[in-house]
Amino acid sequence: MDFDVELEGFSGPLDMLCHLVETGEIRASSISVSELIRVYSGFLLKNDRATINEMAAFFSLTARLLLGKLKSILPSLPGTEQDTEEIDTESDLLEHALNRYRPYRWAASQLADLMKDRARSFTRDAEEEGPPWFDLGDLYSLSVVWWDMVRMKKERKPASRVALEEEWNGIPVATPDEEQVERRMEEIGEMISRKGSLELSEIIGRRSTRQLLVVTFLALLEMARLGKVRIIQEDLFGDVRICC
Amino acid sequence: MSEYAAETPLSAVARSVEAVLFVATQPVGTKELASVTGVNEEQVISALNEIKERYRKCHGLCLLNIAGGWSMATSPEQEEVVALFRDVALTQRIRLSKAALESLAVIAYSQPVTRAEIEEIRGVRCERVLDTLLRHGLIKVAGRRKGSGSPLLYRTTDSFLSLFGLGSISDLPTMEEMQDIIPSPDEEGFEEEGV
Amino acid sequence: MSEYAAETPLSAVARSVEAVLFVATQPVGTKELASVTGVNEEQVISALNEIKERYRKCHGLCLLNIAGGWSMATSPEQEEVVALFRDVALTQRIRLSKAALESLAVIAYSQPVTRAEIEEIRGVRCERVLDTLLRHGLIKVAGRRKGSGSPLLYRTTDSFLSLFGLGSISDLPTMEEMQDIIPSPDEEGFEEEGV
Repeated sequence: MDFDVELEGFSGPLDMLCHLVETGEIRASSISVSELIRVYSGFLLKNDRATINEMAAFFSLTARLLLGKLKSILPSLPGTEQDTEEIDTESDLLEHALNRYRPYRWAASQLADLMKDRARSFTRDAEEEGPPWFDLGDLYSLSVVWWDMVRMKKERKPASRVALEEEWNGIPVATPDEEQVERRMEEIGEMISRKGSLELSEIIGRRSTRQLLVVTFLALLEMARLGKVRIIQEDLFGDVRICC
Repeated sequence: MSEYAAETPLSAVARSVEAVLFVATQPVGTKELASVTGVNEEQVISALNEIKERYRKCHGLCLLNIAGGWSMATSPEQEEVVALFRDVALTQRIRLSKAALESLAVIAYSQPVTRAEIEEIRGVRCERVLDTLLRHGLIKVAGRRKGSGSPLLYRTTDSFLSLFGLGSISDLPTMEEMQDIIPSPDEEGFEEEGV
Repeated sequence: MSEYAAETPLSAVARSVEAVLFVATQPVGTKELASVTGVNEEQVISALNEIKERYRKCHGLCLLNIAGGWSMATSPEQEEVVALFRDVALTQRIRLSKAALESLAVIAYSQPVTRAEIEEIRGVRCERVLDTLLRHGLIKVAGRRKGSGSPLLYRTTDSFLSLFGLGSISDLPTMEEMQDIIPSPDEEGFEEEGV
């Protein structure tokens, strides 16, 4: 069971707000929604890992907060009677959200520590299949597993391997050999178009793995077959030259 | 220490418990240990303490109390050498993002809980995170909430406990403890809305 | 023996060797042990003797020299208790691995089904998993498919139904019912929220 914790970046606008409050950059009681939008969208724009999804999530949060504010300003809107008496300004709204969120944020960091500690001890591998283990009788797990396989099947991926490799971004996804050959063909094509011709030893390099060698040869043969390159060896045992 | 600084043998029960835990591939509960070794649960517990103490003092192993049972494992001090032997590079370790840990925290403390409730607390959507947690058996669906839309309810699993080295959910710090620990930036406002 | 009949800790090398042998699934040679623990082979051999002696005197474990390497095992005196535990664990194991759950799901939803068909869907072989499921009485052989090779057909059993709380196979959750937690394929490109 090899897990690791990733704690870079923020998990959302509330996380960032907590950080800003804790570092004293913002006072919890005086944040406005507009300020939150300004600061967090600034963070998202600067951070190239931000996705459309994160943006959407953020705007949905701010929309909800603004709706709450609108309700408090316009008592004629439906659903105002019950919950707007104490929460009547936007900073109250934010502070409320923040206070509800903070204990969990702290708990998450505790979990991260627990996981790190636990990862230091190793147990023996089960002889059959590794973890995780599912409770027998857990109907939903069974069902999720099935419908998931159906979905994978439709996408023509073998179920369990793909699920594991794509989900855990710690493990690289295996690339099928054909794809590697195609990619290698592109790379060689580029090298040749830059230099005109190449020695085989230049393409292979000194520290090639066996797999890279095989892929390179297949790529060269295919390129020769397609008439994209010519392969010339002038002397017996001499270097092989590849040119357009 | 003299040449005769004799090592005290573990008690007979402790030796049996040790052998059982060695072959077990999952945590074993005290009840099961008792039934297999033919003694009562108190004797098992004292044997477990005996082994635990001995391991702590003398060995490269340790006992873990996980998911309601006991497991034998390598001691944390041996982390490096075992990682080297197993060839576990840090890059091979699976990552749980901050978002995943937060969602797990919400589920662990408020279970059973719906997705909407988790999102409400975290302020972000979390379909994707829940999907991954489900797929890896860290959480499970535990029925539906009655009422409008009857949304699915989530709970943590035993795999969750073993990943975090917890004997049970009650081993987590309580919400009260958490609120005491978290510094409140402004002294006034800390109304907690029954989570 | 005096109150202070102190337990001498194993040497640092012995503790590391112990941890490595504990997690090893096959016998480990002294050369490999030396390289992993960063000492020379003589030191490893003396550490092995130290562990062996300690186990013999005090523990429910032992070291075996097998096929040119070293293995940790339960001591011969614990044979009975270990055998008993193994029997109990085999029949009472109440949790399934991911592979077992997948195979069980295929059988539940597509029964009657042949092994080849299960393997086709899962993309991996599953003889052992089927054995496990059969042994636990979750599935049964229900005749043979007519045609070439007439392979065995598998079905779930009544004890499967009662374990999963189902009245009948038609009560299995449909795709629509599970929709909220199964991401649809076309969403995938966008969803990148952590984990």
